[in-house]
Parts: sequence; C-alpha cells; structure tokens
Amino acid sequence: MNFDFPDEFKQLRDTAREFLVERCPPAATRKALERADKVDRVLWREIGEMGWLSAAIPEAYGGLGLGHLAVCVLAEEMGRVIAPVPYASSVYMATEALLLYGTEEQKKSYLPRLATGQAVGTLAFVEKAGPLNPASFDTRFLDGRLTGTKLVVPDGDVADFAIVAVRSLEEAPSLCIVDLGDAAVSKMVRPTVDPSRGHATIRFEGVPAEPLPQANGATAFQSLIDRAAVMMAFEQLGVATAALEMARDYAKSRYAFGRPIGSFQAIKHKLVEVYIATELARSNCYWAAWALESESSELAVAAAASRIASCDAGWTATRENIQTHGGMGFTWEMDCHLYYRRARLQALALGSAREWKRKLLGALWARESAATPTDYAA
Amino acid sequence: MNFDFPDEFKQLRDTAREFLVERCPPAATRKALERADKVDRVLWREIGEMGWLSAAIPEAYGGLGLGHLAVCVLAEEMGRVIAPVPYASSVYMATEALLLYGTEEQKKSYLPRLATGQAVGTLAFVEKAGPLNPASFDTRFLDGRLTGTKLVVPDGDVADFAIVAVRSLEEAPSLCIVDLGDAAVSKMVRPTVDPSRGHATIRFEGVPAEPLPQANGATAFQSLIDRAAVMMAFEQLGVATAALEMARDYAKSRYAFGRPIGSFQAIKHKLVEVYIATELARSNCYWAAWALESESSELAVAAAASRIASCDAGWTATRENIQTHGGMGFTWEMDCHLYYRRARLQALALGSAREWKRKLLGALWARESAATPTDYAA
Amino acid sequence: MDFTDSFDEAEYRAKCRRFLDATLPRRHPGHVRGYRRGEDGPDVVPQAKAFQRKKFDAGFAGITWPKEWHGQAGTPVQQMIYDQEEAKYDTTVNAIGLQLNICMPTICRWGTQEQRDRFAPPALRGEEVWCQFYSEPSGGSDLGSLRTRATRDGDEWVINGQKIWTSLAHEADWGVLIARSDFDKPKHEGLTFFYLSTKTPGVEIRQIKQMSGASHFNEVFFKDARIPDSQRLGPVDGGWKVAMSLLMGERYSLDDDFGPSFKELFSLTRQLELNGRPAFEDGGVQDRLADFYVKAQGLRFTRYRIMTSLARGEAPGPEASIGKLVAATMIQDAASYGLELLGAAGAEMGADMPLEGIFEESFLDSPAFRIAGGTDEILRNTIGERVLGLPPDLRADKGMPFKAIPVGSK
Amino acid sequence: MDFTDSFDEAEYRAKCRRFLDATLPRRHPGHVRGYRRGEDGPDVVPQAKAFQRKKFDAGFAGITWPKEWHGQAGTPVQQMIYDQEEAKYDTTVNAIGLQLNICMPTICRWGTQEQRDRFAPPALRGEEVWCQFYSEPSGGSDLGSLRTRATRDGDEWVINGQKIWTSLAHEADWGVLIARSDFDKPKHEGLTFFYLSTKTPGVEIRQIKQMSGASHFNEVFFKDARIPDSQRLGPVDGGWKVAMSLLMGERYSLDDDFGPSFKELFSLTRQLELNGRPAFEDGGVQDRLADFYVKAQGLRFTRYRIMTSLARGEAPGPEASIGKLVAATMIQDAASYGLELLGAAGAEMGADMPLEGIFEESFLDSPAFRIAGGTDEILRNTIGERVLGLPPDLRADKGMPFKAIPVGSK
Repeated sequence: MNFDFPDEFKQLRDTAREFLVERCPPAATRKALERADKVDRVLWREIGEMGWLSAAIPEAYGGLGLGHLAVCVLAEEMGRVIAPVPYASSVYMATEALLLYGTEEQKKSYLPRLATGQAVGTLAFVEKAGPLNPASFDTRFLDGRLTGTKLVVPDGDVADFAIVAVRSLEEAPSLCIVDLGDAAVSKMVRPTVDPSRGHATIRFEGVPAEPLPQANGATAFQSLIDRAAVMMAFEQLGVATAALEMARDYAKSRYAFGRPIGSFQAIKHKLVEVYIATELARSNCYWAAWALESESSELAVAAAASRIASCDAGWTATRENIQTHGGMGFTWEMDCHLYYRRARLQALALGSAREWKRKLLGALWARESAATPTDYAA
Repeated sequence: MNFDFPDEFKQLRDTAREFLVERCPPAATRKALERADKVDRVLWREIGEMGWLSAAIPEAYGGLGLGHLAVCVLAEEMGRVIAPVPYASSVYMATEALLLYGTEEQKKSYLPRLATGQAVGTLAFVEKAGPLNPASFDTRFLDGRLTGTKLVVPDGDVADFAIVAVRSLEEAPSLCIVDLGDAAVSKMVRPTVDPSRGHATIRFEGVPAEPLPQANGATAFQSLIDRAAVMMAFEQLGVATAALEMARDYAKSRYAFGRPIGSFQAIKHKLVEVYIATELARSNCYWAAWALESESSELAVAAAASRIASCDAGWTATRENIQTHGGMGFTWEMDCHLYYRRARLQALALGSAREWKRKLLGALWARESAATPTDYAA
Repeated sequence: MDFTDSFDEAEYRAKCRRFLDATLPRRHPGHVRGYRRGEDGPDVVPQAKAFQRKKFDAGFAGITWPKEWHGQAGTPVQQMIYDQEEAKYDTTVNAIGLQLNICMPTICRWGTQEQRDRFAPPALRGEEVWCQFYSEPSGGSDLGSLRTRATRDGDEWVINGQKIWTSLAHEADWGVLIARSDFDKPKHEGLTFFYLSTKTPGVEIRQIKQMSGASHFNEVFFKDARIPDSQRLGPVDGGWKVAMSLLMGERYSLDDDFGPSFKELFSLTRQLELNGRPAFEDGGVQDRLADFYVKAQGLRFTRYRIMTSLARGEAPGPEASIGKLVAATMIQDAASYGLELLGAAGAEMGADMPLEGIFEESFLDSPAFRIAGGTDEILRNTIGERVLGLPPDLRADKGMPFKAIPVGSK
Repeated sequence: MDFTDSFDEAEYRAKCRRFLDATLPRRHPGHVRGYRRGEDGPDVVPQAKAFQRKKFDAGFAGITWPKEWHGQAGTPVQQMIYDQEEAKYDTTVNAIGLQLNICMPTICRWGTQEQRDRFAPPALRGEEVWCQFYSEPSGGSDLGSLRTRATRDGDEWVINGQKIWTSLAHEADWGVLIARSDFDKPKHEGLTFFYLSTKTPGVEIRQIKQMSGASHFNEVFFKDARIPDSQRLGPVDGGWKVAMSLLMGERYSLDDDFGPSFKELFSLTRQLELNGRPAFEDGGVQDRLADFYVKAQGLRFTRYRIMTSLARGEAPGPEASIGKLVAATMIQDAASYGLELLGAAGAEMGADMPLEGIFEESFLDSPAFRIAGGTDEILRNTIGERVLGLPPDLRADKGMPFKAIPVGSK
C-alpha cells in the first residue's frame, strides 16, 4: 500500500508553494479582477521557465516528462493562490488534447510552445445553457473549415489557439485545432462570476482548422474532459483548502464577546464540516490521480467522484469563509470573494456537479455490467 | 386575514391536550409496544364517547359535524401523545372514504359505528415496495368478490372492515368495502418499525365486497390519499413538536462540563433547526387544512406540501431528540425511540416524501397550465 | 380560517391600491424584489424622497405612529396591508423607509416634544434622511463591544472612533449614534446615545464596496466631532437601553420574493433542457424544486400567521423570528442551484442570461443576507434562548470592565 | 502511487489468508459488517473466545504488542493487513477483540511485569475477557465528571457508585475501573485507576436493552466492592492520565461496510421500480446515490492514506479523525433513504424484506453510532481543537473542586 504522492512530487509541491505564496499573493489576483488584462504575464513566464506548464509533456516535445501526478500537485498549488494565469486552459485542456489525440506533427508544432508558455491554448466547447452534450453541438467542421459559436471560452481573450469541440459524424474527429488570430475568428470578451479570469464568446465563421485525427466521436471529448476534471479537481481542492485556512486563521484571531470566535461551537463545528469536505475531496482526488496516471479503467468513475467532491468542498469552504468573516467577509476589500468566485468558476467550467453525478452513475452502471470490476472502487 | 383556527377549535385542542396528557402518557404507548394487543381499548372508547372519532361525520350519521378543521386539531394532539389507537386508519382513511364516496346506505351502515368507535375501519392499499401506483394494483374486484393481497395494512390486526383499493377499469370504482371477519380473509400480523401499532398482511381470496360506487378510477384513490395526508400531516406535526419539547427540556436540565447542555451552541443551534422544521411544517399544515376544509382546488398541492414538510419535521425532530439525549437516547427504557418509530411509520404510511415531491411538482405543473391560479400559493 | 379581509381591512386595502396605482408602476412579472441591479444608481435616494413625500401627502407615512409623533395613529394591520400592497409595485424607490422606521421612533420615544416636532415631520415628508451610527469594526455581532469614545467637555461631547455598516450614511442628513462614555464600566453599562448632523465637522463618510460591486454601506470616521449635550437621548451611560428599544422597533418583514427562490427555479427548469427533455421533468430537479417550494410556502404561510396575530391585536408568536434565517440560506442555495442547472454556460453574467441573470447576481449578493441584520449564528442563539428558552452561553466578559475585554482582532 | 503490497507485505497477507481460509467462512456478498442481527446470540462470546485462541496459536494475537506483553512484536502494517483480510470473512466471532485492544495495553503499560505475565497470556488466548468500567450516568460525554467513589481503607479501596455503557461486562472476567478518590480536587485531578474481577462481591451487572432490542451494553453497580491497592494502576489521584493513555490505544478503524451505504442502496435501486422503470434510472435517485458514493469512497481512500502512513512508519495525519463522524451520519441517512425508496411497504421488518431487511434494522441501530464512542458533537470539538487548532470552549468548571460542579440532571 503506497497511496500517496512520491517524495519527488512532494518536494515539487513544497517548491511550488514557497514560490507561489511569495510571488502570487491574493493581491496579484485582485489586480486581475480589477483590470482588463487578466493574466499576470511575468508569473506566466516564470512558471513556464520552471517547467510547470510542461510537467506532463514528454521530453521529446520540450517537456519535463514527469507525468500527470506532477500536474496534479501543481494544480493544487495554483488553486491555493487562485493564480491569475491560464493554467487550466493551457495545461489541462489544450495540452492534454494534443497529448491524447494530436498527430506527431501537431505535437511537434504546438507542445514545445505550450511547454514554455510562449503559446496559450484553450478548449472551446460550451454552446448553450444546461448540461454539456456533445451530441447536440452545432459547431461544424467541413472541408477544413470551422463554423459555429462557443460560449465562455476560458482565457478566450488571450489564448493563441483553441481546441474546438465539433459535432462529429460517427467516428469522425470531434476536436479541431484553430488559430484564434485568424481574421474569421471574432471574440467578444464576456464578464463572468470570476472576473479575475478572462472569458470570451468566440464566433468561427468558416475559419481554417485542422482536426485532431484520433479524437474519434463523442467519446474522445468525454475522455478529454474526464482527464481535465481530475487536474481541475486538484485545483479546486487547493482553493477549498486555502479558504478553510483563511477562515480558521480569522476564527483564531478575531474576538467577540470577549473570546476568539473560533471557540464558539457555531464557528468551530462549521469549520470542521468544511475540513471534512476538503478531506473527502482530497482522498477522492488522490484516487483519481492514480487512475489518471495509471491509465486505469476506473478513470471515468474516479474523475467524476473527484470532481463532485471538489465542487462540494469548494462551495462549502468558500461560502463559509465569507460567513466566518462576518460583515467584512462580503466586502470587496477582503479577499474572501476571490476564493468564492474562483471556486464557482471551477465548479461550472467543465459542467456542474449535477451533470457529473449522472455521469458517475452511468459509469458505475457500465462497470457493473463489465467483467472484472477492480477491488478499489467496489 | 384570518389564517388561524377558530376559537372553538382552539378550545377543543386545549381540552384534548389536557385529557390526553393525563390519560395517555408515553407509558401507555410503551405498553402497546411490548404486547400483542396494540390498542388501548379504554382510551379508544373514551375518545369515541367524546366524539373525537366523529368530528368530520355529519350529525345525520351520528357525528359531531364539526368538519375537518376539528380533525386536524385532534390529529395533532393524537400525534403529540403517540396514542396507541387506530385513529388514523379509522378516521382519516375509512371514515373519509365513506364520506367521499359511500352511498347513502353505506354511510348509514358504517358511519354511526365509526363515529362511536364501535367499529374500526382501515384502508388497504399497499401491494409492493416502491411508490404507490394505483395503476399497477393487482387486487381485483369481480362479480362482487375481491381477490388479492395487501401489505402492511394499518391496524389490520384489529380492524373490523377495510376499504380496499383495487385495480380499476377506466371509470369503474377503485375502492371496495370488505368485512375483515369474513372466512375468506386471512390476516398475518407483521412486525414494523413501530410495533406500538398493529399491522397485517391481508389476503383476500374471493371475499364478498361492495364497491364504493362514486370512487371512480385512480383519481378517487388519489383524492382520498390527499385528504388523509393532510390529517396525517397534523399528526406528524404533533409527534415532531413533542419530540422537540422533550429534547428542549432535557437540554435545559442535563449538565455536562459544569453547564446545561442546552447552553452549548452545538445543542442549541441543532434544536433551533428542529424548531424551524416544525414551524415550516405547521404553516404548510395550516394551509392544507384550509384547502381541505374549503374544498379548494389547491388541495393536491397543499396536501403534498404539508406532508413533505411534516415528514421532514418528524424525521429531524425525533432523530435529534435521540442525539440530544446521548447514550440514554438509544435505550429501550427512554421514550425517545417511541417518537422516532412513530414518525417513521407516519412518514411511510401514505407513501414516502420522495413520492409526494413528485406528486407536488406534477400538481404544480397541472395548476400552471390551468386558467386561474389563486393568489395564495403562487 | 380564511384569507379574506374584514370590511375595514378591505376598505383600507382599496385606499392603498388607489394611491399606489396612481403613484408607482406595477412590478413586471419577472422582477424580483431585493434584486440589487439598478438599485445603486444616483437617482435612487432622490426618487425615494419624492415617493416618501407622496406617501405623506396621502396619509401613508408613519401609519402606526401616534399623533404626537406626527403619525397617522393607525393599526399594525393597516401597516401590514399597506406593505403587502406596496410589495406588488416597483419599490426600488423605497430605499429610505427602513432607516426612517428605525431611527425616528427612537428620537420620538426618547426625545422631547420639541425634538419630535423638529425632526418627525421632515423625516416623514422625505426631506431629511436618517442613518444609524452603530456597528464598529471591532464589534460585528457583538454590538455591545463598541469602542467609539464620547468624552464630556462642558456642555458638549467629543466623539472619536469609527463606525461601519452604516446604510445610507452618504445620503443622510442626520444619524443616531451610540458611543462609549465610560471604559471602566462593564460593556453595556458605559454607553451613551446621541443624534447628530452628518455634516458635523470631524465626521467623515466613506462608501464600502461590497463583493457584488454594490455599495450599500459606509464606514464613518469621527475625529473630535462635537455634539451638544442637548442631542443626547436617555441618560449618560444609559445608552444601551435606548439602542435596544431601537432594535425592537424593527418591523416584521412581510415581504417575500426577496431573491431567487422556487419561482425563479421553476421558471428556469421549464426553459432549460436536460438530455433533450425540459429540465423540469427530471427526477432530481423535481426533488430539489419540491424542497424549495415547501420551504418558500412555509415562510409565506408563517407570514400569514403573523399577520393574523397582528390583525387580532396580538403580538406575533415566536415563529416570527425564523423568516430571515431561513430565507437567507434559501436564496443562496437557490442561486447556487440555478447556476448548477445552467452548467458551464452559467458562469457568464449579464441581463441576457436566463431570467435576466438573476442567479449569477444573486450568487454574489446572497452571502450578505446571511450576515447583515444578524448573522445566522446570532439568530440561532436568539431563537434558541428567547423562543426555546435554552440557557445562555457562558460569557467570557461578564462583569469585566470594558477596557480589560479582548476585542476585535487582538 | 499504487495499491500493491511490498514483498514483505504480500508474504504476510498470504499468511493471514491461509489462516483465515482455514478458520472462518467468507462473508457472503450481501453480508454487511456491523449489522447486528444475530450478534446478540448466546454463542457469540464462546465463539469469539475460540476464535481468539486460534489467532493466538497462529501468531495473530497481539500482533503489534512487544514480547514483554506476550505479543508478536510486529508492525502496524502487519496489523493493518491482518484487519483488512479479516474483514473479508464472517467476523461476528470477533466480539471480544475491541475490549482486548483497549484494556490489556493499559494493564501492560501501567502494570508490573508480573501483572503482564498474569493477565496478557489468558487474554490473548481468549480465556479471559475484559471490559472497562468507565462512563457514568451523570457523565456522558463529560467522562471526567464521574462520581463513583473510591475510599481508601488500609490496603484496600472501597468502591461505591454506578457505571454505564460497559460493553461485554456480563461476559467479562475482569474490568478496568476509574473512580473518584478525592472530591475536593478539580475534576481531572482526583481520579484513581484500578482493575478488578467482575466476580468481586458488591459488583452487580445488568444488561441495558437498546431501542433496537439488542443488548450490547450494561449498567454496573458497585456497593462496597473492595479492591486491594495492588490492583491500582498509576498513582493515587493520577488516574486520568492512565485513562487517557487507554483512549489513545484505540486503533484506527480500517473497516468499511459497517452499515448500509452506497452498495446497499445501489443494489436496492436496481431491484425497485419507479413508474415502471428501475429506480436506478431516476434522476433524483442518481443524485442521492452519487452523494453516498462520493462520501463512501472518500472514507475508503482516506483509510488508504492512513494505511500508507502506517506502512511508512509515520503517524497517520489528522484526516484519520473524520471516519467515525462521517460514517455514522451516512449510515443513518442511508437507512432512512432506503426506507423512503421502499415507500409504504418499507415499514415492515423482517429477513424477507429487500436486502434482508437491512434498512429497517439499521434505522433502529444507527442512532447509536452517532453517540457511542464519542458523540458527533464531541468529535467535532475534538477535530476543531486538535486538528484545526481552534481555541477551546470556555470551561464552566475550570479549577473548581469537583463537589461544587453541577453534574448530571440537577
């Protein structure tokens, strides 16, 4: 039994935490919140230089080749500091899509630039309100050209290229890669519940695009989303943990009625419930990290479980962090809302927990019917 | 605005409470729990004499003719003392079925005996696990004879006759009345989660039966259940309130760590949540009582809301009453479990809250489509 | 048991409707009260003042106040009927009402007839706006731990300190103030109550920006602000009692529809598709909607019970205390569930989102509801102790001289 | 990161399996551990004793105990592996294990080598059963407020008072006891620790019937029961420290499947129909099942994290403290939801109900889980203070002489 991250990744975590706490305090995210340019470009360059964008990219394409466990570790740290950089879009989504489904040529063309941060990639897949349903996508890829509109594309304001999910005919590719600098691409920057990240509605009007030839049908999109969800779950866990720590520290130092408010059971027990939510999320995340790294058939189930648990932890922790802070908690000047906003953004980004609950049960049902369920998730 | 019970019913409530607290302490229910005969016969006779079984029965049939508001008031008091008598079966179910759908002759034959308590009636309608679904009943009424098996018939061990729900062909009657003393009726007494009330599986093997001719199709059964649910909701409210008061009294008098446990926020805030559940239930119950008494078209919606709210209050209050009592709470000798059991029995008896939530939304949807939604439940 | 008015009630209701029809636009069906968008504009207070003037002229200002307070000497039922009717109109314009109903009764109750005559009429006419200098940064839920200092200097008092969460202060002409006149006494025993002009030298008012972007509150700084002793209400060191009588003046909220709840979710789930069917048909959606419905109806009919008590001239029962506690969480949950149903697209904000974007806005607004006007935790204490009669918590600061009590973030 | 054993671990696991295969039947698929039916029978303790003897003979008794305690001097990982494997078998027979693991380490830690030699071997062989005389009616969660009196009389102590919640007492040969030797000292400072035979004159044991009908606990009355001073453990008035070392001896529960949870509900919803379709297909059912699944998996993988720490020779992290708190509520909720799904028919009890009636039985069993072994409320205090580092509550009885503290129901 060795259900923990290897030592080298724990060291990576310590390094990342030390760097990010110093380099990316909440004030950095607050700046992004209040200005049009949502990216801390210096930070982005720095983490690119340290190889944090390329942890899962093989060395052949300019990456560190550390695998996905390293990305999970880094994602949690990015979440802890609610970093104002397009990490999720570029790493969990664009990089992952290319790693999974790109041709050798596509990998050679895009991965080295993603690895350094020179290029920012994203994934464009939302078309309407309600659950994500690849079968109902209206965006079409025909004769090398892409037509359609995608909503709330994460970092759509700054991304250089996008992987775009399209309606697929049977086994035809369901993902295309598009240069967002093309003249036939129009971007409308849109406000979201978390203005510390940039989002855009992007319209493609016959834009030249290239399919990812191995991304066959709707399953390809779902597999990509499953993998992104695991890494995102770690980032969510980071946000939840940071919010819990903020609330805990305040409850220890703030006095009311002559005593620290954390000595009142109303606050103490509330924070214990938050702690439990974060620990249940952490354990589910570890399981999902294992499934991701080991290419386990449990991935669909584990990804859903980690996402559901992290969505719950993020909501509980960031909501009750505000509540614990009382009046100051809902002011603009206090940082509580930065976590509250980010946690919600993450919880919506890949489809809400409600949708993932249905996916989870579908996957459990499928596994039940399959031959050899493994021992771990019985 | 006069959203409260009239003074005469408040007086009835005071009288009933005074009598029942004296006459029916938890020890009376405990006796029923521990013996085969589940009915306190003396109490049953006494409440019959006071007219409490006949509040809704018109004077023409030997009743008091006070209407349903009176039954609601009495039901709450019966719940408060978790009375070991077949009140719900005989009053909310059998009496109500006859009032709604009986012929003049049937009313004359049965109601006077129900009014005094001389006869005990019940309703037999459960056939299998899962939601109640009249469309799937297997029990048949053919050529004046009834065939089928009904599960967990409340007070089926002592009832003299039963209203039996049968599979109905289109507009044919869906309710029959059957003498349970008939030789072709076999009863198997069955244990339930609340052994302070008697239940039986009843098999009908070609038993002579009489239809209630106005009980047309599945709607008739549903309307009956809606009405019974309102009166049951008051009984559930009574159980919840009594459990809350028991917990509150204990929290005030029990010391730990040198102080009354009710001074700890963990206990105090828990009991406040229970209080809120009971008050939300009470307000929904009042609404349903109004809808029942005034024959409002809102009845289906209000009945479901009152049942859902009372199920929640009963579960929350009786569960946390045990928890508040700590170790003693789960002993046989302490009365907490009497309330816990009864609340669950009530919450299952007419189908669980889950089912009623679906009914509620169905009814809201139907109302939405109808012409003139009223102002009160918008 | 019925929902109908008595003859007198019906008559008064008709009178209210005539006035309101002539004065305000009706709420359009999708409009949700308390939904903040647009309520921050520069016109809000001038509009509210103008509307207050019309209410005054029509006899709806100070409905329950006695004649000596320049009120209408009406009944609580009349007030209730007026409020009920007003709730059907677009009452963004009523921004100054709450403060009026909290501050002025304190002035009238504790002040001289001369003070009543000076202050009540302009307030009732909407000419002068009031605010309360009350909470402090170090205090929060523990109001009694306030440390703004009132030092006697001859016939004047010198005020130094800081207040916070002062609604309307930036628009107000006058404010009521509670300050500490003796730091050596236990915390509730060294407080004195005043009123003063917001234009008093040494008073500086700064708006606080909330996380939602709105600014409903202010911080107020006092630096050697001077108040004549004639503007003291109640005895020296007797301000706690005055302040408490003020809090008791808070009326029961008879207003529902304060944020997204069942209605908005019901509407959303009829527009939205899940797997090709209206979301409303989904069992999970129905389970959640039923919970919201039953809770919302529970609150609605609890209000009807309160109104019935008032109509009978009785004090409302203890159930009157649960409304805000239940509603605040319900609104936050409804906002959250609305976003969950919208899914990935729900992150976007704007009036072109489903239901004019109420779920996203309320997501950012609703945390304040669980805090302002008494946190969830304080309300549970109050209900547990006053309604259920449970014993109070231990008091760490009981009987201690104020200056020895640890406060704030130290 | 993997779930596989090291070579040594795999070897030890194989050894455990060989022993268990030869000794116990495997659990049949529907069997849920901790499900009480049948665990009250008269055969349970004799069977447990016989099984303990087999464990002893095979080298699985006292796996982690040192040689001086007559144990196997093994590692926590070995214990964990043994427990994991044992959980796959029908271990109703292990009824005496918990008490053995709590009481005997206290004797061995605080007793002389002579006492270890006298008591450890028969306990490990299952020949002598132990229990703990600990909780009292007036104490409950506040263990330290116990009032059973120990009065010194020459070389003996005279015990008077009452204990409660004593598991196994009616089957036990020996018990450990904590009693108050000084009523004038603060509550944790006047306690002394002993052990004694349950056959000691003046000790009367009565079984307590639980609401579920089972009787796992006892009340124990002491009337002038005499204990030689040689059966004292630790110093006079120093018993609290001894008792605390005993509580610390509680092992981490590595056992899942303690009551109905996701698995049982999943199974139920595949059998049951809602509106003509398997209940499993209903959206509301799926929402609820997902919550149970994620929570159950969270607990399972939290246990794996604990095991990993043990395997590395590290102390488990703070996450080890959440298991019981989360599981107890989850079981009660699962029982309740199972009944809701069964609907009106679910009221009936019996082995012919779906899943052998586990939901109905657990409905009656599960309230005890939230109380026994630390109430929800006490566990939240503990986690809040020890894990999150939040400040303790005010102590009403701090430093007071015990006799002045209000206790129990007065």
